[in-house]
Amino acid sequence: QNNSGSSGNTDGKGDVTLNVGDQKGNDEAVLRAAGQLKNLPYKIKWSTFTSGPPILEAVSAKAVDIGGVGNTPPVFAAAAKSHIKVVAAKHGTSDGEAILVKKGSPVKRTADLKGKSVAVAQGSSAHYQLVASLAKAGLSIKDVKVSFLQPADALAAFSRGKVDAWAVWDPYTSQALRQSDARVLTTGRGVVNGLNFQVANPSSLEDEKKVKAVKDYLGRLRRAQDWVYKHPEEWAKVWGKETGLPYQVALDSVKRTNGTRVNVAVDKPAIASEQEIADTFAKLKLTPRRFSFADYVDTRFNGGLPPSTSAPRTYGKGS
Amino acid sequence: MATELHRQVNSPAKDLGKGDGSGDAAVRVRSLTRSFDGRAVIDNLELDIPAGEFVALLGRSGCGKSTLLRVLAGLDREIEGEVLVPRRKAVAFQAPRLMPWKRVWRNVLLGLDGRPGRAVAERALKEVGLGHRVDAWPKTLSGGEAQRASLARALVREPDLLLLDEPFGALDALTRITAQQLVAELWQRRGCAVLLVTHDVEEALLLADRVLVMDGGVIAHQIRVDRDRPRDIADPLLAELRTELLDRLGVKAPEPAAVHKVA
Amino acid sequence: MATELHRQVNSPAKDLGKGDGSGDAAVRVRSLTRSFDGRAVIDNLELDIPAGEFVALLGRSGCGKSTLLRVLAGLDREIEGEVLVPRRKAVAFQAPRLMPWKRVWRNVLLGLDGRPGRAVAERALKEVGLGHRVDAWPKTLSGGEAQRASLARALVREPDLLLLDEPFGALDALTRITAQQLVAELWQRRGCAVLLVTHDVEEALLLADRVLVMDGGVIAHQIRVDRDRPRDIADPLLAELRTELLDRLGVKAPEPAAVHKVA
Amino acid sequence: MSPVLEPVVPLSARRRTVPRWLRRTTGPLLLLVLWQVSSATGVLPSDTLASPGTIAGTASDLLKDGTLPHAMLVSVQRVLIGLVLGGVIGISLALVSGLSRLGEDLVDATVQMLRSIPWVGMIPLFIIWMGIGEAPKIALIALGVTFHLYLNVYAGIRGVDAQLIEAGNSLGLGRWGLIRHVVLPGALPGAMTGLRYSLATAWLALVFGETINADDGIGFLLNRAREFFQTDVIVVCLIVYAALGLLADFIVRTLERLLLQWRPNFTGK
Amino acid sequence: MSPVLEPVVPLSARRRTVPRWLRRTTGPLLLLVLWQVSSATGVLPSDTLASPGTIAGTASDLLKDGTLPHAMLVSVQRVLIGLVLGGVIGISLALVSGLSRLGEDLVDATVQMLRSIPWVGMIPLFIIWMGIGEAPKIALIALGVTFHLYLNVYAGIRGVDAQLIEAGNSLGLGRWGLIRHVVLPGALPGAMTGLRYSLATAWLALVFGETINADDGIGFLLNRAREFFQTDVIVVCLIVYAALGLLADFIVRTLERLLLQWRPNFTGK
Ligand SMILES: Nc1ncnc2c1ncn2[C@@H]1O[C@H](COP(=O)(O)OP(=O)(O)OP(=O)(O)O)[C@@H](O)[C@H]1O
Ligand SMILES: Nc1ncnc2c1ncn2[C@@H]1O[C@H](COP(=O)(O)OP(=O)(O)OP(=O)(O)O)[C@@H](O)[C@H]1O
Ligand SMILES: [Mg+2]
Ligand SMILES: [Mg+2]
Repeated sequence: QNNSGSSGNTDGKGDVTLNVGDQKGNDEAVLRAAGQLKNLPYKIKWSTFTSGPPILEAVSAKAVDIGGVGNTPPVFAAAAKSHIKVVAAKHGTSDGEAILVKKGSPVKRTADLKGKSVAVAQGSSAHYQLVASLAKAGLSIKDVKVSFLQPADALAAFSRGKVDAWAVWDPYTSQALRQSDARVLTTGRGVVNGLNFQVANPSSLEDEKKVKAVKDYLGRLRRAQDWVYKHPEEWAKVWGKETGLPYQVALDSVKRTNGTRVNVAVDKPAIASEQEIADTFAKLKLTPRRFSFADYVDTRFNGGLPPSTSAPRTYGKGS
Repeated sequence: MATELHRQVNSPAKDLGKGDGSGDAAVRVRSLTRSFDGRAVIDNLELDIPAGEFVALLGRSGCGKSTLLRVLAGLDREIEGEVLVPRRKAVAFQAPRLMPWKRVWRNVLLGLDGRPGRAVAERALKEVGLGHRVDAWPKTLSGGEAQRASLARALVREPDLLLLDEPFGALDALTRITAQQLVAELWQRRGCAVLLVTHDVEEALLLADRVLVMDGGVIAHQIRVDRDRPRDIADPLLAELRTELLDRLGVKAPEPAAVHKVA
Repeated sequence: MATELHRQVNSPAKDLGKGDGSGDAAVRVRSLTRSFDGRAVIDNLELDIPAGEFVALLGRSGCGKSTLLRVLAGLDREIEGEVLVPRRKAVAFQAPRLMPWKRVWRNVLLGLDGRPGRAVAERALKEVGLGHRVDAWPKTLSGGEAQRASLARALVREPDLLLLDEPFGALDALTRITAQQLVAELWQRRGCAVLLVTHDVEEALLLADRVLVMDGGVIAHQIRVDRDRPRDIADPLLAELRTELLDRLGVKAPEPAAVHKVA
Repeated sequence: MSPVLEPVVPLSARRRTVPRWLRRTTGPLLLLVLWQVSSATGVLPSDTLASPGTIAGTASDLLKDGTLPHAMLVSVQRVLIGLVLGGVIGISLALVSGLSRLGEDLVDATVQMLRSIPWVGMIPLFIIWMGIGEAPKIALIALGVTFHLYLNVYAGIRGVDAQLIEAGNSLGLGRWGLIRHVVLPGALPGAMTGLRYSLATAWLALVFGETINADDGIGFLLNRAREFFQTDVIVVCLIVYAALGLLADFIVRTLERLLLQWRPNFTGK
Repeated sequence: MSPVLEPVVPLSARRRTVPRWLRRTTGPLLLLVLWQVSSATGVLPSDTLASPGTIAGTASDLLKDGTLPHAMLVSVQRVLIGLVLGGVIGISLALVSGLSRLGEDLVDATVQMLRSIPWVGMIPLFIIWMGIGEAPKIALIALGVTFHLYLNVYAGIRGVDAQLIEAGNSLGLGRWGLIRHVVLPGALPGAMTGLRYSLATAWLALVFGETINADDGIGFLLNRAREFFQTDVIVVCLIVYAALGLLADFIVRTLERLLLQWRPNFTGK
């Protein structure tokens, strides 16, 4: 595979090179801010993508060795028999995964969504959350008018009242709440699993030197996550600069979701909750086949991490 | 090529060549100048053509004849000076300029008022000997055929001023005589003014009331041909005029030319 | 337009018109047929031109002269029959066909072997009286100027067969004489075969060794002009031939034509 | 002295007998064969690009369950409407700026500027202005078509031989007559090229148009397949696009044969 | 009987004095004024489209911190490489299929088919084939450019007057001479139109190309701004695109003036 000439940076030195797929303001930024890129005994070559699915495309094509994504893209990638292995997980609050309505909207409960139009990005974690939340309220996805819109388009439609509700995730949630007269109708708490994953290419995991690098890399990510929890303002500043998010929005998002994440093991409960997502989408005929999510997991990096059900951190009431 | 016209052709404008710019003028040009890239091709030219006069224009290649015609046709307006022409004009250009995307008969009718039928075009084309090419695409015409189609297109109009730029140049002897007759007939019937650019001195003398020689950007010389029609090129007056004109054009021609008749 | 050539021009091919397709033929055509849409414009035509012969081709407009020329130039191959021509040919088309995107002098040099310099083009253009338009774009040339540029382009080549399609049609009397002289000179110097399409019977008689009349898709008539050069159109033989040719072309011409000399 | 003669070889002696359409399918067929062969021999691993056989299977599934035909129907409708709309606007603008200096000064620079703006960036604005119904989808298509036709028709108009315009003028054609009988036919070859590309652009615009609140159409299928990593569906969609492209090309060629028969141009040899 | 005479009005009598470039900026300027006015009067709410003033502020920020100049530099480099690559391929293909019947039969149908495939749909395939470096980005640009140039150059070649080809032949030009002296210059007006659109397509392709592993370039800026709803940055990017479009148009116009000066065509009135 030819992935030379990438526009990304390279860190560290050594014979081994770890190709990492990243999104702007994610892993690279946090590692750098937390000072975790010092004394790297191997090289990291960063590649930046716009969202999770293309990172998994690249992982599957072995254009990168490893990359971080949310809880839904691995399900679709696995359904499409991509070459991926989930190697690490983080657990955070699901408060950022919200269904938003306008402040003056007559919709007060999830059940009121019946017959209303809801914007959602197809195949996103919010898509699953919408299905699950509706089910909890005794509705099916057929009871609402679903408008498939990418976040940017959805914001335009939502702020103009072209749709009644919007199912979305952080930092879009924080941004909409600050900027677009939005109100949270319901969050993903108790509905979605709040997991985030590091996903690697299986053949990279056959290379002993790479495995060593991956192990070290995951360790650094864990330490960086701990740093984020302790330095929300500092991180919000860096993150806002990287992504162009206003500082306030970034800080909201850090306190609501980003900073609450704890490093957990990729264990049975995690696999089961992912399997539930997979089955739900299969029932909706969004994926072509049923499959076992466990086949796409590599548990050897779990180390001594707590179970995936461990509670996320919080910043207390003030957030 | 010398010719004697079959039918009697009378000049409808007996008060030939008053040239004073009076009410019945068809063309009035005062101090016309047209320059290309600073070179004045037409340089302070003066010209009057009374209504109904048949004028032939001779001149060296590149002396500005076509340029003058384009100005008179109202197509070239990057000029200085005063030019007055009738509204109804018809032009046959030096190159045929048929619209390649219209069949010959549609080319003939193009721009005519009152939606004339195909029959009109067919008649006009038959007159120039193109009855069999009515439906052809212009690009399949031979050189002479295209020229005749272009002539037919000019003649079906009923102009007050007919501007013809070497309309018979690519025609053989017989076809040329027929075409000359057609122009003479239209002129006689309609009484329009005609300005005919030609390189054939005998043609000019047989057809025109007045022959102009253009040189140095102006009308350098003109002669009146005061002879009733049909004319005979062996006529001593015409022979003399012919010598005079050829002389003006830089060619010596001591003996009178022969006359030939249509077979 | 009748003319007497200034300089002595001798036919280099004394064994004129053997026409037996022997070794020194320049053109050999056997039962050539060319049809457009089922209409045979050339219909079983036979033609031989010995090397070094000057042949003039007359015929009614649309009778197929240009078509024959295009076949001889090797440009039209949708034919039946056998056609043999030399490799080195030069053509001056009926329309000038200058490349509009090349200045005149570059047009003249186009396709010449051995990267000749601008001077070559300038000399050729000066000869046809276009010394002042060497740098012009083709679309700014007058009709006659374009025709002369096209002629110059054909003449700078050193062909074994020179095909000229009405090359003097748009020229005034004096310019025409100069151009005719140029062709005659090249022919004499190079000894090439020439096929000249023209509508001017006198021109044909003054220049050619043999005059062909095309009609009905074949060479319907041919005459040999057995007269040394320079010729005089008042010469009784030529006058007689002229009458004969005009007759063939459908025009009666009882009296001999006048002769005129270059001033 | 005497020149060596060469024969002028009659064309009829070596006329081809293979019919045109058959010869034109050679290229695409070769491509297909190449694909199958490299799939079969493993030169093209199946996770790089599925083999034609696999693709055919997926395609027949999509056909049988009605997904593909329905999607095509919906998309073709959208394309047609957008095409007509964009065609009218594009040609009108081209006429305005092609025919008058003033029009050119006002319209041309503006269009040249606007056409460089990537219309995908405009999607949020379109949603704000036109909602999330059919309007923004069709607007996107119309936009792409407009610019293509504009550019080619404008160039076509400016390429019309000035001598013919003069001739038309001298024949007494009015402004409208000149447009109808001289300028438009003269610009037709350019317009045809524009039409050809417009069709392709229309389909491309559909891919973006159908990210906006669509649950139907080829573009939607393609986008969903991308989202869900269904490479085989992606390839089926791309093939549908290619087939529609060939169809459009066929239509334009037929139009050209009808409308440009007066043009005896260079046709290669 | 005697006709009514009309004057032929000399053009010099009513020659315009406003210089060309000034007249050409009228349209864009009018657009700008319209925008400012509707922003100021509230017809265009600021959350729909920020006012020119706001945009200018954002633009100057982006300029000052070096983001915009750097992004432009990177993008321009990519575009140039893609342009050259696509240009060479597109023109070569057009020559092959424009100049020979056989080439046409093999190439043209294939290209017509491929060009209908929306290249955005190809991104996953490109990543599989070319990885995530510069290659797929440039390939996307080259692809867009290739098809545009192909189509217009091909049409241009086919539009060359057969009479001139004949003349070239009769002048003893060989195949290459014919291409160089007759076919290519004759196809140049078409190529210019193709070039014009290629430039725009190149920029557009960049928007997609720079979704693949980019952290730089105008397309990346635009995509990131879209992702995070930075309407003002989006508009700045669109304006940069528009400006680059105008620049490209200016370059092509200059080229046209130089290369097509032989063409005395209709220029409107
Ligand atoms: N491509 C074509 N398709 C159909 N008919 C054609 C085509 N080219 C020429 N013709 C016809 O063939 C005949 C002969 O044409 P050609 O050009 O050879 O005439 P010509 O003798 O040169 O006439 P002229 O003296 O007018 O130039 C004409 O009737 C013409 O209309
Ligand atoms: N657009 C132009 N730009 C520059 N020069 C031009 C242009 N048009 C014509 N000329 C020049 O003006 C002069 C006169 O041209 P015009 O066509 O009027 O000649 P003409 O008398 O008709 O000649 P001919 O008998 O050869 O047709 C010529 O020298 C020509 O080259
Ligand atoms: Mg002229
Ligand atoms: Mg001819």
